Amino acid sequence: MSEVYQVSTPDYAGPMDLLVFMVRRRELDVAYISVGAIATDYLAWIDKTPSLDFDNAGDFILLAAILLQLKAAELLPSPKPEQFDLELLAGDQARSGEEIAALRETVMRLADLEEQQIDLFDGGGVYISGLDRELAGEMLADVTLYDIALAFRSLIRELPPERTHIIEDIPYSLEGQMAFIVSFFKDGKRLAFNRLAEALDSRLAVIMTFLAMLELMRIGSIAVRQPQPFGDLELELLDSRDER
Amino acid sequence: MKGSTDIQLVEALIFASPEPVDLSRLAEIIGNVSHDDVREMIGELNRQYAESERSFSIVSGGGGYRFATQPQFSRWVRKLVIGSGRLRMSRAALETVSLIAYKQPISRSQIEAVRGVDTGGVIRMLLDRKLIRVKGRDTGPGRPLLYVTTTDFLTYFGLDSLDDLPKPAELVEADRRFWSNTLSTEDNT
Amino acid sequence: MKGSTDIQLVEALIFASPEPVDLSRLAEIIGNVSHDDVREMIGELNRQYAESERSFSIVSGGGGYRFATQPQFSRWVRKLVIGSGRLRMSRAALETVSLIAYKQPISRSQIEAVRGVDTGGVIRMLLDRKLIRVKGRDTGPGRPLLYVTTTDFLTYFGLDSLDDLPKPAELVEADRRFWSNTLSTEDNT
Repeated sequence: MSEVYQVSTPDYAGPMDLLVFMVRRRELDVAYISVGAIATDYLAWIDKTPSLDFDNAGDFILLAAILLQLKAAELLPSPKPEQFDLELLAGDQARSGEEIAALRETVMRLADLEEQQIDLFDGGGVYISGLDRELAGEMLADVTLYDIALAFRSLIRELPPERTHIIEDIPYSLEGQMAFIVSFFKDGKRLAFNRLAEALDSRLAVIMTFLAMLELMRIGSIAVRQPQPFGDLELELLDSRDER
Repeated sequence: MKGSTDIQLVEALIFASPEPVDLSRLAEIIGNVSHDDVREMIGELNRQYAESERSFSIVSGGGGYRFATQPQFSRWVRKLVIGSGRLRMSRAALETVSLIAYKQPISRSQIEAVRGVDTGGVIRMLLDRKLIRVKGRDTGPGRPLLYVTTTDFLTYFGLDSLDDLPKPAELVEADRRFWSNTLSTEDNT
Repeated sequence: MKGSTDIQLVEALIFASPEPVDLSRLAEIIGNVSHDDVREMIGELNRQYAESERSFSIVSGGGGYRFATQPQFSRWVRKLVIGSGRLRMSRAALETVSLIAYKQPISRSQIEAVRGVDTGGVIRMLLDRKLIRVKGRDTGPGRPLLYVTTTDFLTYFGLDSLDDLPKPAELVEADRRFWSNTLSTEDNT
């Protein structure tokens, strides 16, 4: 039985993996978390722990590394502005300087208010005696469109996928692809099939072009060689007019 | 002083917890107290509440301790909770209304085919609250009633028309992009 | 005795309500009391809590009154309710929600035009925490979803209304015009 290390910082207390999860979800700002302090605490904890569990230690090091990576990413200058580009608001939407100031003030005001409110916790699960369970405990207050959309999505996700066959029109014809191949010979008499394939953007196009190649072989317009086993195919244009 | 802080802590923890908290969790968070100590502190808190005629007390239930209002106030509390004007729904009602919103017109058996449970009660409740209404019958066997959402439904959610319902993908697609950007190391864990 | 019951009732109602309750709602449910009476009873309750060293008190915000734990217990309470949305917001989230509060209703692309970064994940987080909600769609091209702040937003920041935040410039402008009009008519009389 090994004990899992619990992180304890002013902003977060709990298991390390949850901390990393929350930082990733941006519920917690990594800027507030000192990875150094966590590492120091962890080493102190290891010293006090009689036997080291290598699995847990490995997990911790991985999580600490991820945390460090996330923090480093946060600290590095970003190619895109991480904060309000207020000038953009001014230019793009022709807003006044007054509005920019007000917006900046809103951010500061909310940050202050959050600081005041962050340590106040509401009553979580007060039981209302004499009220039926449905109303007291199991009701979701203030249902929003988001709740409805998510509920629908999770219901639908649990269903087996509908079996449908979609019949698509094939945008290629044998004649078309034959002409396509012939058009490649304008620079010379030889052509690697790979060069043709590079110009094709779907599996279907490759298949149709291959069939067109076989057809051109059949009518004697081209010859196809494969110099090496599994190697590229080489197409050669035959002068059909001469033969006729 | 230390004792007073611990008892306040027990009170704060039980108060703030969204679910009933059991003795071991309380003892673990407070530290250096036994289960009996915690139990005693809860008893002391309830004595204080009774003495000062508080309208609530700590009760056990649901696998732990939680606050409950005294039964004599339930009449008024009910008025407050029910008539708040904000939409409250059970999970079952939410699922049913979401199916009707996105798949309307839909019959009860079609809803039940997805949810896998009887939805009669929930549909009646949604009809009562005028969030859904009956709109004709299906042409299929048994000609079941078909349900659609109402104008009240649109009004409540501030929608002009059903076309404005957010597509689940619109809300979630953004999320997926976010996860794949930030969580490229996810595979390792 | 009647007085004692009323004050208990105020306590029970605020205690049981999952969201802040305003004075008029309290007065309405109790009946035969003025807003001032209720305000006074709340003051009296808070005096009692302070005297008996309760770990919580009644605070205002979100357009009403609610119970909240005293800040000095937050270290322990946070351990218990970790992950339930009482963590400081990231800078990105704070900026996004400020912009929504300020310019609502606003679409995601409008937000991104100002913030200059992908905000999908942040918006999802704000929706999850119910600090914002979808309210219809824009009439412009692509008909994007529009977001507004919620009552939970007010509660989270301890605001009573959006009026407590700086107003958009157009409103400020309109205000000024209104006042200068009123003032000039006063001058005439």
